Amino acid sequence: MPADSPSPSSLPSLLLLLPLFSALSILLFKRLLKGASVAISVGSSAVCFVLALLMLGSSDSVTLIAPFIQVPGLTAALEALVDSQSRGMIFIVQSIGLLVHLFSLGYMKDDEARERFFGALSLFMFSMNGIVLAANLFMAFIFWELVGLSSFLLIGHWFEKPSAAEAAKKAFLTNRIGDFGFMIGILCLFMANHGDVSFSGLKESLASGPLHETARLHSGLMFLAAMGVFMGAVGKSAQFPLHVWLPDAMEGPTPVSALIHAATMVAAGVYMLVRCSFVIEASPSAALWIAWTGGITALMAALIAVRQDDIKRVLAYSTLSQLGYMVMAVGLVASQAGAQHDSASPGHPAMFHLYTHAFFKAMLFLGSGAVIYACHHEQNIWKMGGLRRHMPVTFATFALGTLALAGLPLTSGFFSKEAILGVAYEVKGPWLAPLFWIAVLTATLTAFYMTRMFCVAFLGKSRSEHASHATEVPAVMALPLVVLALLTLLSPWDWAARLLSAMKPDHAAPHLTVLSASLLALGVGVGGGWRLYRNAESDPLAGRPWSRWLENKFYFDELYQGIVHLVQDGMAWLISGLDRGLIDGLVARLPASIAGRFGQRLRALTGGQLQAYGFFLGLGLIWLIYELVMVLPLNPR
Amino acid sequence: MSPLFIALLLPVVAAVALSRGAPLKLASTPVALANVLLILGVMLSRGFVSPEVVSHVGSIAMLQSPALNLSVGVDGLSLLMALLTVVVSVCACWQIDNKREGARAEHIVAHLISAGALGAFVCRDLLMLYAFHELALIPTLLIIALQGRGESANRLRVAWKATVYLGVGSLILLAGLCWLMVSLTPEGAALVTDLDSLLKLAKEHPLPALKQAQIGLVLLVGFGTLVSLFPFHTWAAPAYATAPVSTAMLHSGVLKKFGIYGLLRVLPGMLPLALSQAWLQEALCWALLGNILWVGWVCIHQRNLDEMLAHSSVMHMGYLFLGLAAGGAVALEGVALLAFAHGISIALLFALAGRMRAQLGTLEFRRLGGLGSHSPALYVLFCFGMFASIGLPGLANFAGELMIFVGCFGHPGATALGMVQWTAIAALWGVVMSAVYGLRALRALFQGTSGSGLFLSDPPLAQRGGLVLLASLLLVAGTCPWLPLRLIAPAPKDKPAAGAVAPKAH
Amino acid sequence: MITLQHYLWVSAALFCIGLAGVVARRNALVVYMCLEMMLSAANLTLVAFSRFGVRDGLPDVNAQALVFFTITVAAAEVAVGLAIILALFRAKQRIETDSVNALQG
Amino acid sequence: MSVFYSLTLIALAGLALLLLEAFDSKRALRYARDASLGLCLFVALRLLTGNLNCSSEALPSWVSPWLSFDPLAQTFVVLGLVSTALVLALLRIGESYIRQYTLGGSMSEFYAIPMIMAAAIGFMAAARDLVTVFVALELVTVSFYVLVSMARKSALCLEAGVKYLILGAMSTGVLVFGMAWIYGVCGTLEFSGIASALADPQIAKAPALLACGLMIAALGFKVAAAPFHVWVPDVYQGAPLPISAFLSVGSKAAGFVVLCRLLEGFLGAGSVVAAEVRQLLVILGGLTVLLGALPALHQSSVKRLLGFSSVSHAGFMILGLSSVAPGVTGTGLASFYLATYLPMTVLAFTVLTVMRAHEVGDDLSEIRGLSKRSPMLAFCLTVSMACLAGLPLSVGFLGKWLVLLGLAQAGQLAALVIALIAAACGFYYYFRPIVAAYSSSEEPRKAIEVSIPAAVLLVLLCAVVLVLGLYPAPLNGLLQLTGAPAAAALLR
Repeated sequence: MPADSPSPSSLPSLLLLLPLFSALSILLFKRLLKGASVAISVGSSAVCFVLALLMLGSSDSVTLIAPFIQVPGLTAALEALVDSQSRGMIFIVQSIGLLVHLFSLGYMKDDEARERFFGALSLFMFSMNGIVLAANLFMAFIFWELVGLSSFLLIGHWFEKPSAAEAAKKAFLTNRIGDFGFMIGILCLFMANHGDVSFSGLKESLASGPLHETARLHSGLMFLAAMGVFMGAVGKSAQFPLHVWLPDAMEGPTPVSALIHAATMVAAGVYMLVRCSFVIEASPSAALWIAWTGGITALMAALIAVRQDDIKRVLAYSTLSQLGYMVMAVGLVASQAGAQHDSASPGHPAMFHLYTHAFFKAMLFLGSGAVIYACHHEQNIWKMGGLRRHMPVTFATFALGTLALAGLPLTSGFFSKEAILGVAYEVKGPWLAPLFWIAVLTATLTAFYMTRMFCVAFLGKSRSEHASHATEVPAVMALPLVVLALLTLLSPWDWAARLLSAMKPDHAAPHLTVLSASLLALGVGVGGGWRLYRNAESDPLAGRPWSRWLENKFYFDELYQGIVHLVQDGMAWLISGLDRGLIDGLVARLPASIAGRFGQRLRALTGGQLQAYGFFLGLGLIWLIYELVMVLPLNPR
Repeated sequence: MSPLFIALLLPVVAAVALSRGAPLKLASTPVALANVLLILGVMLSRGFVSPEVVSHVGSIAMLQSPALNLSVGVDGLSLLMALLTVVVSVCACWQIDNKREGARAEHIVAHLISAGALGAFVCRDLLMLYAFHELALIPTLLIIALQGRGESANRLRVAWKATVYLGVGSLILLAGLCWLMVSLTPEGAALVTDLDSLLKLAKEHPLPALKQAQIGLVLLVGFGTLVSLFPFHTWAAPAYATAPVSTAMLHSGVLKKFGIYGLLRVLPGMLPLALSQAWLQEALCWALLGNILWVGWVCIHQRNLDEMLAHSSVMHMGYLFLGLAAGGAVALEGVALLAFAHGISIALLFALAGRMRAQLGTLEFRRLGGLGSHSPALYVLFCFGMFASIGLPGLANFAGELMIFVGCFGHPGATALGMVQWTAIAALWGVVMSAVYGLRALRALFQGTSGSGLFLSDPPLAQRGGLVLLASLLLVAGTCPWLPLRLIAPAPKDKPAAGAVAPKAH
Repeated sequence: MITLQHYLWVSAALFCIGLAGVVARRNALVVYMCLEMMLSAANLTLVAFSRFGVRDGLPDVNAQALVFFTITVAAAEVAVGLAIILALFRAKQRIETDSVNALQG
Repeated sequence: MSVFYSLTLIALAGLALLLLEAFDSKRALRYARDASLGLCLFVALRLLTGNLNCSSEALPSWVSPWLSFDPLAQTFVVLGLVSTALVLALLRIGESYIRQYTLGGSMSEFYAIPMIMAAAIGFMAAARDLVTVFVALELVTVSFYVLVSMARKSALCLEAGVKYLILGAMSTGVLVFGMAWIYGVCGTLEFSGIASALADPQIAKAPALLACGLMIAALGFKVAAAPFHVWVPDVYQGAPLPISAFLSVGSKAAGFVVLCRLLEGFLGAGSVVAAEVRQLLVILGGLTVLLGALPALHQSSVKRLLGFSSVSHAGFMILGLSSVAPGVTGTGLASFYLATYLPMTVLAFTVLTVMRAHEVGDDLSEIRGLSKRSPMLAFCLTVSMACLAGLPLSVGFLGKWLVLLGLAQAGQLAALVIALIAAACGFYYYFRPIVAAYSSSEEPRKAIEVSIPAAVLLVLLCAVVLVLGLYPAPLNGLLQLTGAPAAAALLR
């Protein structure tokens, strides 16, 4: 860190280089660095946080960081785009990142592979910053994949544990499927826009350029492009049907879950969708698909969360559900392009929710991490209980998070959810109208399952040995909780959001129906949860047939398992057999055996019988003469 | 006298010396290293000139009429491939376990392959280019037959299959090259075999499009067989899986790239219209999809690391052909870059697989696991190789693949998806497939609980050199692809390039 | 009038008979005689052509010279041939051509 | 000194060798044999360096109507002399084993006869008319009958002798018959006369074609062209190794030089039969490469394999003869091919001879483990087989390539494909001995000591093969060779 304050244009470079340096040095030389690696990682994160604060005050700019590929016909440079949206997102990423680094100091204290963990964490920070700062889609894709890699490394941190290794693999592969679509989208845009995939270029071109023509005349291509970009988001933000990896990703250390799988990486999909919202606006059918995908994800995940017993899984499904909310908002806003949201204005309901959700969900996850830490890695809520007394700080912050997520008025969750509901309420068109009710239902369920979890884990009596001996976590872990709680309280208010201007939409007048619907949802959800679980010893909902469906996550895992088994492995078996039998047989063995057969037959010519030789010679002579005298003169060449 | 002749001669001399009993430690790896320095020297003395410029020219007349010269010279593409050759050669020599019986033969073969490949890459004569490749092929096949792994009957079968495939393929190739040269040579003149003269002739008197396509088909089959283009691929995987480590590294990493190199030399320059014939382009597209999807599926079925790597190497050739099918400067530069990157990554993976097999005795997935905790260094190196091979950004292969895909979509003004674009989309699915098997291997070998009684230790530092060299090349070429691209691509024009948009004031 | 045609037909017939004999007979000596017959057919052809191919009013003696050479060479061939057949007879007590079929394939 | 006298001297030396046998002085004999080998090489070298007078003035006046030593003749004189010298060397290396099979251990004929044959090949190459050709050719053929069946104690030798004798005599019959028809059609037996007669559009085409056909058939037998190749594998396998080697190069050289001379006429400018004959050559060549290559796939005896291989190579040479590529003559291409074929095939036979002298047979099963017993032999075998297979940058490649190129230029696609198939088969059958040589055999066998003369020969041949492969420029002149009967006519 140079002594003098860095010039604004070098901020993005530093934001990328510092974590990269930290990651590489730790991952490659961790033996040499030993304990220093933790310090490097936390230090770089702290510096980056300061940089992020500095950046909040900087002006919009595009900075060339590295000429990744620059040949005639293709420029895929690493360029950092600093605008209101990226500034805000960087702030979220860096602030939560720093807190998670701090929390991890306590949480991972006894881990043998601490260095590797911090190295991967730095790698993640690097990649995430890259996505946020990306000025063009190529750069976005590059870091998109790197985020997948760091997520792979962090989920699989305890790779000796088969479940963790499998979860890491699943996460990476599912993300890859999303990236497959993302790349198609990028390529379509590249083609349609004559080789320019920078956000500014695309936007201009859509207003008056080649893309404008494409959108008008070739809606199929535009749809493909929009859906491609969306598919990337589906993978990264774990939307239906690629949602299966996120709950499994909870196998990773809990701070990771807080950072990656709640606040930042999964939000990258939404961030990217908002960045590209003009593309989606250009294809109304894509917007419809996106909105419905989000809605279905929100509802489905909320339903599943009702019947989960693992504290982290409940939060994971809750995250899914909230991400669905955001995606739905993107789709809805895009489908009403021009009517409500001017893509030039930075505020977007989805980004607002992303922003508020990031803080309270990170807090919830860290809180659950604290609980797990205190209960000696017990994650089942039915084996907790009564933690209120043992862990007052955690309890308080967790309660705040629960309320914010449930949407208690004046908490951050209330405002952002309100904004999305408002959009959903105002949309026109028969295909989109039901989404409002889905959103309300989801809100009800959210309030319900959060109350359930809170009641079961923190209230009542301790239901296990570990839970009864739990003690408050050390200060280094408690501090992030408190800071996040403060942020949760402060974040929705205009004076805070003004700094992060992209994070809050201007639109503010709450509609009466929307307000009453959301209050009703809160009341029904919290009330129902409180009644059912206030003093429950076991889950009163267990055993119902519908509840088994929820408990087993609608059997998605089993379905996918079957598909993988049948389609992938079965086909692999079949094709590999065909490859060896048919292709090899036709291309190699058949001609070879024909030649061999001929050779064998021809050996009869030299069978050793002198007379046969004489006969053959005579015949040959006659043939030759006949050929030369009778045949060839007739077929001159 | 061109320094390239020295570069060609060095490995041959080393091979001869080794066969006469020269000490392995002195005569093998150091010579290969010297060649790396030599090629680097050539690269430096060449300076930053345009990629088309042929420098370090030298020539020895072999026949006057028809004129046949052993002429050498490097342009950017040649230099990149030569660099690949010498780097992989040095690492291959480094990897050979000198204590093993037959190590000497392996060293000799490694040097011979290196010489042949180098010759093929720096030759400026179309016929000699072919000849050098063939020369490298024979020791490869012999060493597979004689020192491959497994039952002798099995390795003989594998070697024979490869021999027959490659023999037939190279003869088809020879026929195609002859046809090409004869067609381009003006009526009544002595045959032209010189690459540069042929390029000039092709530019001045282009052949009819149909004839270009016909010659292109023969060449695609010929070169394709050498590069294991579907459906002529079944020789490759067993051969790599059976070959000794150094041979597998050199053949899959370097020698196989000859076919691609040859096509890069011939197709765009001499037969520019060949792939504009729809039938040929469609045939190529189907074939390369066969490589990517069909072989990809075969690859998923493998339950053994070296067979999986072998199939994956076949699979990845599909992307190179995709670039050729797309045509256009970006895609072709991508092909060259990916060929380079793939050579490095597959060599690294084969080297690791060989090392693991030597210690563990098996590479079967179901018998292994949890090696990551025993040998973190190998784990990291393996991650490098595997993630590079599945196209992770930041490692070398990604940039090439990206350029190829972009090349497929890079037709300005196109508003509907054509054959090439749909092929590219289907080929993109291959990226997912390669992640499936790549991660499966990683998971099965290095993660999870360790297998019983099998132990893997990190190699001592001195023996990591070659592996680290390859891995760091992957990283450097991956993070800074503009460095290798500077060799093969012209500098971007001065006009504000697409994508790089000046910052806007708000 | 006997023309060139007649000679040629006769010699062609002779040649074919010789050829057929070589192919059909198994006794090496008879085969050898048939070979001689082929040579004779050739000689007859040569002489006939020489006789009818008049040059400057005289028959062309070149061809007839060749005939003499042919006869001489045939004699030499017979000498060597008989020696070999004799050796065969000594080794196998047979001179049928089907007695030699160890080399095959 | 004139080349004519040199050749005569060689023939006389051969006769003297025969006479020397009577004195029964082992040592003198050995010196005499080495001296005759040296003489062959000496003459060949002088001819190559241009120190022998080849002009027609240097010939005695009674000879000049019959002989003329034009460049084509000189080439084949050298080829004949070199192959004779090599065979003499081979005989010396393999003497110990051949001696077992001759009556009374007599070896003198083996040395004497090739000397006479060398002179005969030389005269045949220089012949200006068919009479001379006939005499010289029969001298070569009859000598071969003797050489093949000389090792009479071996049943296989005898069998080979009988087969060769009867089939060879048959071809002689066809040859003379063909000559008769040539004479009938053209009215002359001189090459130049034949060429000018065939260029006369008035000539009756059918008899001309018949004559050409008969000649090609008879010479096809000598050069082992299909379908007249059936004798080759049997005779190669049965004859002593040095003699097989001589057959594969000497007999081929003899056949090809005559074929070249005749084809200069048949295919010459304005020849009425040119198109048909050229097409026939392509058909014959295609048939020959295929019938040589396919049965070779299954051979386990390397000797027999080399027999089939020589058939296949003959096919390539015949295809070469039909070539019309610019800058290369058909004759030149065939001569080039033959000149490159000579060292590599003799190298293979040398390896086999050395092995045979150490009681190691030529079956693949016996070759197994050769690399352990004698790395040098294994290496030489590898080199020779790789060259025979036509591996690029080996001496065998260029000839094949030029032939393929010629076919491509002539648009003979079917023949091209067939030649490619044959070449592809070559990759299989030539590599089997190599693989066998380097694979390990179960039973331990004792090492083979290569004697110094044998080692010298092997090294020399390897060097020639390898150097010529990389640097074939010295042979470049061969490619433009023509028999040029017109030029010969001018000399008269």
